[in-house]
Amino acid sequence: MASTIRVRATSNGDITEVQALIQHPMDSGFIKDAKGELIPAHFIQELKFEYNGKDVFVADWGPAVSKDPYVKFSFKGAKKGDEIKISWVDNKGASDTTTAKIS
Amino acid sequence: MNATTGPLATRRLILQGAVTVALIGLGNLPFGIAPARAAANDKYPEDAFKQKSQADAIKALYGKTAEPSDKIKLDAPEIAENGAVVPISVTTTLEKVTSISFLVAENPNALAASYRIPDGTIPTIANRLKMAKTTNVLVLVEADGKLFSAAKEVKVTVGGCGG
Amino acid sequence: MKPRLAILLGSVAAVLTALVAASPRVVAADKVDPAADAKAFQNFFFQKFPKLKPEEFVNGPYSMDEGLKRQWQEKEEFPPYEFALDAGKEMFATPFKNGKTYADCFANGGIGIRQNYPYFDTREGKVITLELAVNRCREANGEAPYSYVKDEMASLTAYMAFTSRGKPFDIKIPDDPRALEAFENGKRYFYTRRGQMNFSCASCHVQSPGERIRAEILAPALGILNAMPIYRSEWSGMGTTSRRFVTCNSQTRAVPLEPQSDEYRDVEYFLSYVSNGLPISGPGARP
Amino acid sequence: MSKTTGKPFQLALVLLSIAATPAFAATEADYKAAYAAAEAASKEAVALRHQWTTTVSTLSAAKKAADSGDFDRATAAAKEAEALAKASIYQATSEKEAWKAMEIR
Repeated sequence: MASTIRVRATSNGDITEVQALIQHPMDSGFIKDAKGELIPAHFIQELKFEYNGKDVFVADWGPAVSKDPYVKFSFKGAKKGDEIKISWVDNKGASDTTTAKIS
Repeated sequence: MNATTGPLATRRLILQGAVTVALIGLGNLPFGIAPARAAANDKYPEDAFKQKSQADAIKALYGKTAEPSDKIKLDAPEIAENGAVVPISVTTTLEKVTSISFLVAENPNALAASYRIPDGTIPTIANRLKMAKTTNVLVLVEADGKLFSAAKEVKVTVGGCGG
Repeated sequence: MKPRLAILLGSVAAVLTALVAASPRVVAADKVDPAADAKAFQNFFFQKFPKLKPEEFVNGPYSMDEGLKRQWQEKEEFPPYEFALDAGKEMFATPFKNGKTYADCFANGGIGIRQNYPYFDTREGKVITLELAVNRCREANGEAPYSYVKDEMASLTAYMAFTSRGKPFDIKIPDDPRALEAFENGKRYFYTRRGQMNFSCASCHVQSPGERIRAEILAPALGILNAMPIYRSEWSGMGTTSRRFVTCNSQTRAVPLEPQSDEYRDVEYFLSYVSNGLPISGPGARP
Repeated sequence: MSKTTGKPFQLALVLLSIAATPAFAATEADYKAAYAAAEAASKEAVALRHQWTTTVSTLSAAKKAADSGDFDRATAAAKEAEALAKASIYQATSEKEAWKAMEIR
């Protein structure tokens, strides 16, 4: 299966801008399905970006983050061609990891 | 317009009362499978996410109160095109920022997202949040051990407690 | 809930207007002239929104409101249809069980052809939409057809639309009385009031684009199909033109027709033809 | 939204008066007659491809009330459904020409 994580990391001198989009339902636990039953909450709790073995950005999320969540941030110290590692884990214990090259 | 029928009627967004909310929250939080974190202060702030009110969430997350700051620029639409996807971003000129959190006052649980900002990361974030109705979006910036805030009202005409 | 109340209030008024005797401004001697219709249609919108460039109409409600436009531009940085697009690309390249692919069913290997759909098939005497052609391709190769409204069909056509981005709609009406009739049928469907709300497609998308109907800013009919398929936040997912027609009908409290019914195909034919010359912008994102 | 204005048609008055009619003691036979009439009108609307969602939901509300033995409500709902179906038939018929009034030309 294709990765659930899409990343764009672009270098602009000393600063690297990172955008990520993750495929996840982010069910809030407040919605009912077609049968009128509540869909249980199902959401990413932690999303982590690492560079050189160190965290550069960590997101703690609740169910109020939109479906297929998006986040953008920037950090210093990396350069073109370097890799960053992205991983998430959700409230049901599912997870995914990928790496992306800075362009 | 939600006057759809049949299989398309997937957006019956019913904001339950507090009791139901609490039950669901507890019912689905998996105990014991939270991934191990390196340090104690690195833990997923489960308790803060469970709080209903903004004040309680802030207390659980930071244990202190915030003061408004004009060094925080919170960008959010006046009118959300759809409460399910509200683009919100923040940037600040405050120094030594260690974390940034977003709260939506009238969501069932106020805390929406909290970001840890290590050294070398620029305190600028964009994300997309759900909003149940018209209310204030509050951003908290923890800088040099102190807590600062900025808020903006976003009008929501199509509620976004949905997916 | 607020929407309920609005609907109840609206409903009484709607029943009344539904029953208002229609003013029969009977137009004499209707000759079907699609080219003239398209010209009048486009001029109407160009005059109504003199500040917009023709190609901006394909961005629907986002062309009508600054606040919306900014939210859209922010979303477009990493658009919500991204996953569908990737899935569609993969599906398109994956051979059927018999070893053939979608490319074998379409002109130019299926790349950059979306702007030619729907077309009128003179052998069959019917309008053929892209979705219909996709399912025929599948069935001809021993595969089960897809749902016409979302999921795989939306992903696959999202990719096909993407390969046509920027290409102007180029819908042809062949010299065949049945093609003219299909165009005319589509036009009639577009302007006919239906449902308890007594709205036609035109009530919202010709008379009131840019205005808010309850929460939503209405899109102009011109260019509305150029963006299909779309990711709608309201659906939390992708949908095809059929899905949009079905929900439009439901919103006026009319029982929707079957996806790819003759009426829906004809109205797609009409609406696409009158947007000839405007670029394909699909897949799109909408509130 | 609508640019058409004019005199409310008689059917609308009928429909509104039904909604305002106080409860009366209806029998199962009353309900059956009302339901049959509503169903016939509803089928005609479907054939014209002009069915309203509210006709469908009101018809099923009538059936549900009848199943629970409430023939007052069932009969009232059936009559309302018939009025809705007739209004949709009227809409279909009048729009055969009236649509041209909205056309851009």
